[in-house]
Amino acid sequence: MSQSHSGTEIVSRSNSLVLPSAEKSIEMHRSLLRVRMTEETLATRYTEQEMRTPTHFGTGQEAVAVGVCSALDAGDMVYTHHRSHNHFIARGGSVYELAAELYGRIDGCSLGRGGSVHLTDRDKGFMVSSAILAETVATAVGTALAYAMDGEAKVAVCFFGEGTLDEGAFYEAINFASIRKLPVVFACENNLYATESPLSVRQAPGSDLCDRLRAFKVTSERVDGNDVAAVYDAAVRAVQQARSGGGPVFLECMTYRWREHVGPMFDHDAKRSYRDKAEFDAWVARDPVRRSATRLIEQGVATAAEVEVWAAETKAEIEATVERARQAPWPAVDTLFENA
Amino acid sequence: MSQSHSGTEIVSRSNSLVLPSAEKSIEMHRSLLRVRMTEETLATRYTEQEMRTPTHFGTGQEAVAVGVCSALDAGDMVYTHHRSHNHFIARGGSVYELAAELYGRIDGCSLGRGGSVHLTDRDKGFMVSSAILAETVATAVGTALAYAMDGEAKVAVCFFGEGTLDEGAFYEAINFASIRKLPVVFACENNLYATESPLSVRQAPGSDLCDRLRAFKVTSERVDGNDVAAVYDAAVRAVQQARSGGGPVFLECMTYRWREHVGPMFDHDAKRSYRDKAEFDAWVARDPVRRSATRLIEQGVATAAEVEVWAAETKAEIEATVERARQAPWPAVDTLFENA
Amino acid sequence: MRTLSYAEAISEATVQAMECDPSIFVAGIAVDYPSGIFGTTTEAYKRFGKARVFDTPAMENALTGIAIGAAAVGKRPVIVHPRNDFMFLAFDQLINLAAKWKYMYGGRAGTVPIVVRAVVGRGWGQGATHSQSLQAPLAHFPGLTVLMPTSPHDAKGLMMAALQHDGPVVILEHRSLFGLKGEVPEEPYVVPIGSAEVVRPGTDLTVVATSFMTVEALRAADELAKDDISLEVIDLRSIRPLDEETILASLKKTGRLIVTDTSWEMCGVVSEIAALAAEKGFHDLKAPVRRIALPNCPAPVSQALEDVFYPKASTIAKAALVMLGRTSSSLGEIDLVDDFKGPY
Amino acid sequence: MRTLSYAEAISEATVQAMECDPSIFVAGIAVDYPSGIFGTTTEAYKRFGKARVFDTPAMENALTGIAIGAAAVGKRPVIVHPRNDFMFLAFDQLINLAAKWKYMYGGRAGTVPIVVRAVVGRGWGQGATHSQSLQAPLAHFPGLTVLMPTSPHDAKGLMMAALQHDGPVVILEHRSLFGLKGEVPEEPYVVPIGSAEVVRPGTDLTVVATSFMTVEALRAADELAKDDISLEVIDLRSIRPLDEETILASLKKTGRLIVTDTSWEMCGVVSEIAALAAEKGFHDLKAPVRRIALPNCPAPVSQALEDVFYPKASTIAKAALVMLGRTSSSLGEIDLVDDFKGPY
Ligand SMILES: Cc1ncc(C[n+]2csc(CCOP(=O)(O)OP(=O)(O)O)c2C)c(N)n1
Ligand SMILES: Cc1ncc(C[n+]2csc(CCOP(=O)(O)OP(=O)(O)O)c2C)c(N)n1
Ligand SMILES: [Mg+2]
Ligand SMILES: [Mg+2]
Repeated sequence: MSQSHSGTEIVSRSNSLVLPSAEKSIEMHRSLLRVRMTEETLATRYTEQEMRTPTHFGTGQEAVAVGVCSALDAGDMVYTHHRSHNHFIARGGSVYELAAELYGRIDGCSLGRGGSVHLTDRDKGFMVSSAILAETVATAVGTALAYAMDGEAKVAVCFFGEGTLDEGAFYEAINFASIRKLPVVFACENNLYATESPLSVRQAPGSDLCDRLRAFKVTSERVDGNDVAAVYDAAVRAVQQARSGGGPVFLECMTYRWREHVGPMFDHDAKRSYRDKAEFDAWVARDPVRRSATRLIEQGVATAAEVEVWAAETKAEIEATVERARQAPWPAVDTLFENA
Repeated sequence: MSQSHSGTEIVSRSNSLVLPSAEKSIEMHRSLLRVRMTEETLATRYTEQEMRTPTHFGTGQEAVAVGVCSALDAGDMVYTHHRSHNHFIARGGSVYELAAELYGRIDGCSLGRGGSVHLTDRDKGFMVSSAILAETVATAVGTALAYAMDGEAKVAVCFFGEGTLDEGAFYEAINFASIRKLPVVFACENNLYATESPLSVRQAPGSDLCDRLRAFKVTSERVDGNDVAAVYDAAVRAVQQARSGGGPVFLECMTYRWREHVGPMFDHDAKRSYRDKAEFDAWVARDPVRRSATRLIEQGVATAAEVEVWAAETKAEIEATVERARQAPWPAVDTLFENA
Repeated sequence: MRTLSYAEAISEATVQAMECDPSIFVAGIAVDYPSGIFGTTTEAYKRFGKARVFDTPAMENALTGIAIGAAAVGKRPVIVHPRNDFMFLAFDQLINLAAKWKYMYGGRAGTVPIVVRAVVGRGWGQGATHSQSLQAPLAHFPGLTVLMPTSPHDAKGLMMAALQHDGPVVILEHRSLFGLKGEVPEEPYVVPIGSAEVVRPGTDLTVVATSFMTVEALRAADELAKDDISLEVIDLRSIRPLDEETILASLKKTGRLIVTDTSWEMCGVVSEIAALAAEKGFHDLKAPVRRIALPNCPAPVSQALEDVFYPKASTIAKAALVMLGRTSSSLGEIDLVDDFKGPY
Repeated sequence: MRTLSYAEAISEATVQAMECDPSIFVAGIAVDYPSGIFGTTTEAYKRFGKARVFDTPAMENALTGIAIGAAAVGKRPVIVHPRNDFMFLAFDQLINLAAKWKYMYGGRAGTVPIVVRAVVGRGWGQGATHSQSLQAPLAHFPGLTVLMPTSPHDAKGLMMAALQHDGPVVILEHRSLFGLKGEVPEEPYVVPIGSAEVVRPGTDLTVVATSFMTVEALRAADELAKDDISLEVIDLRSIRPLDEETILASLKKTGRLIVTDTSWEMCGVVSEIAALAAEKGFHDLKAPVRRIALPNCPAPVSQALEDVFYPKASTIAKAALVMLGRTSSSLGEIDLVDDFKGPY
């Protein structure tokens, strides 16, 4: 592959990183656990064929969602794309409502109408996810425009994959945000693939996505997307710039998806050959959850035992929650036209 | 205006320019005259209300069309946008067929079906113009793809205004051309306005369109679009790179439209206030046709008298041609469904 | 009552609504130009300035998404396409997102009350890509309200209604109507969405028409009245939702139906109304329904071809005569003369 | 005769056409994956390699323009949208350029023979933006040929026809059909564009169906046959051009018409056929036409709602019984069980 950022060599400020406070670090780690365990539980249950909705799991990419969401205020608004669970949970969305949505139950966050790719939790500051590439970039810009018009110190955030930069609609939206210096943060999760297409199919050799944004006069930064502290650090600065009228910021968070593009399996199990095992292993070795745990322990912020208890607690709670969602009632058929 | 390239200060290689041969210079000048006189004649007759088709005149921008088309081979293929007459004529399209098209006559290049914004002359290597911004950028890339697949040493060219860079579709097309190193030249006529909107509405302060293209790994160059020799020089290099497999090239030709956006009038006569007279005058002082004439004379390639004779001859011939087109027959009404 | 042009009526509705509702803003190419979309946005720009009426880059897709995102947090954006043909570029945002927003998020993400104004062209060599009329595809998908006001009165009343509606609304404004004058009340008022209007009562035959074709239909009705033929003309006004009742009631009375629209026939509005008649008005129908729409080719530019391309009053009148088995003495001089002066 | 699946039939048509015609290439997201769009492009990729079967970035708009530009100089591009819902992003190139190319350049710019394949979804919680069916808007505008093959036989024959056609063709392939088996001749052949097929002759009532709804209609016909009710089922196959003759001939025979389609009703294919009946088949109609299409809301995800959202064999059968004033003993157990196993 001729891309500049193939494997794991990432331009990152990790070395010079000012680490978050102990409290924040713990909070973020517990959020990482919640995101990871939710996704793992859902992936496991997904194979039971009871969640009937195409689902894009985010395992391996948790640090982006958690790092960025941890830098937001309650009044800010998050948009995202098809691979949306991480952002939903990191933003405080309910595991129960997410699971119920996947099961198609009335308790789903979208009342069973939306499925995995159409989540919402406005009250938590998570507007929507959507299944069409690049669609929510413009909507996030529109929300930021509204904030700017009203002089509100709020920020809109849009998460998306690097595949969104293949779509023209993206450039229209970021150009307008840049012209108007809108309070919006573009959080790109560059996981090197769009479905099974590597960067080399979609970008000229030597491409640098940050350069594209800079050409539109958008502040841009590449970050180690598997280091929650690094993402948080960059996000705090980005949100601060956006909120204070400094204009939009693009964060290119380098990360990797562990599972297949859509569905709960691992490539190897699904006999998919577009990524090689060595690449996969290198990225799993950079597991954002484990890295966060290791750092907590190394820094003396938490003990190994504590970290394990949190993980076990989270897992148990989520498994119970998902099971409860599975038992939630179906939408009544006579509500088919509700909200039509 | 906060743009980097407002008025007439243009990054150009004019100083170090290697001038074309005497023969080429004369050929280009005569082409400039043909383009200019055609447009002037059409604009004058347009007010008679017999050409019933919305028309975007290209007066003032002739050097881009002539400079680029002069660098092409017969087998190359040109596409363009709504402001298309210059390119049609510079590419060797028939004045008679153009005028007949505007008059809605059967002898029109598109049989009176297309109007000013839908011209064609395939045999001359002018595929089509189209009225929707950015539409023909992708088609030019598609033609270049076909050439590349067949190993043909042909080049596709697309002319468009800087407004096309406001549309997302543009970035999809240039990205693909770049990935595949396709033989296509993107000839942007940056005339500082889209309809009546200045660059400041459409680009962040300090924007540089060449930078955008470079971020997609497309070779880019800004040229003095009112200097036919400078455009020709850049176009020769661009076409050479594209033809030899070096990938696409973007030429940003800085120029200015003299008349209103659509229609034959001058802003002042039409009581339009979006551009000021001083800006207009400064650009008219850089008249590409006069500059070409002056250079021919200064270099001793032609005498002032010769240049005047060419102009008079061209004018007379074109006026007669346009009048002949006016007298051409209408399409028969029973051919309404032809080519449907 | 006071008379306004269609353009002035839209302008007045916009200004009055913006006065009451600070969440409304207007965005799109050229909305803050002195020419202000046929003068429809000029006054709003004068009153509210660039903060609420602003020009944008040509970015049909993003503009629509931006409107949706602003609407999602409480704004009421009005976006304008100087040609509705450009709106194809925004179909993803319009149909995949705006139209489905309320439903597919279970109502939990609220609604996105955007108003999309878009201009329909006709004639003067505007050609194949500047003269289409997109109501049919827009109305096909549940979730969008699609309006086509014909009179200045309805232009104001439906614009006001759109600006109070809780979901996305597309208003298609026919370019040939902007100069049309008519009585328009000064105070703010609403024409209910989803209501057609019998603009001319009659007994022999029902003509259901949209937008500029209503003008043509009325002209046909005037003409045929001279021969004691009585056409009932219904101005559809709202394509989606459709006012089935008004159409079916008229059919019950006349038993004969001509449908005419500014777009093509196949999967078009004319077919929708004809299908309604075949399904729910069947027992009232005395004769086959007749659809009058654009011929099956793109719009040509040449005036010679435009003349035969566009259906007009005489087309409707002749069809009515055939359907009624009647003849007329005077027919043939009733068509509108296009006196538009270029340049565009 | 030999049996192939719908997916295999498309694959075979592609390979055979590519063998004869070196100008054909296939481009789009995932066409060169091992999974190759339900296996329809896998074999072509194996045979012809990346030079003629290649993956592209997600760029629906440009991809279409690129296909047009390649076609303009002699190529026959096949582009593929894994979901037809993504095609909204390409509507400008498809409708404003490809559809009008031949006409608006007076035939002097030649034709642009592109083939656009796009997949229609249904069920399994694919939801509002991955289960639409865009035939109606595409067919509304003159210039596009719109095909919806139902059987493996027609999938091959119409693909071959599309690859010889001189203008742009959109083929909508229903995801639920890819596994359907049927007899498919080995040698290359063409199913004529613009021809519907009577897939089951009958005398009591005509069902005109598209795509997967033909499968449902046939199932309904099987069931009603047990009660000696004879449905004639017409598989439309070609939406534009429309085979009016076959429909009107059937109507003449049965006098009763149900129309069913994979999309919505308003300005949809069901309305087009109903309008045809009201205009040209009126004197043969013995009863009101009945349209069976999607209910007026976006597609929900929950299985409980999907069950009532999608019209099916029983919906058609029940409508037929009502229209004929008949009852049936066995109805209710005839609907297809969706046995698809995730993940998607
Ligand atoms: C407009 C559009 N085109 C194509 C698709 C199909 N599609 C779904 S996900 C995907 C890849 C997205 O890749 P990326 O944006 O990098 O996100 P990732 O899946 O890697 O997280 C594609 C092409 C789509 N959803 N929308
Ligand atoms: C998709 C689309 N949006 C809007 C328009 C309306 N429009 C026609 S020309 C024009 C401005 C074009 O400016 P530019 O590309 O700079 O070319 P110029 O007219 O300056 O030569 C616009 C916005 C259009 N034709 N197509
Ligand atoms: Mg990706
Ligand atoms: Mg310009």
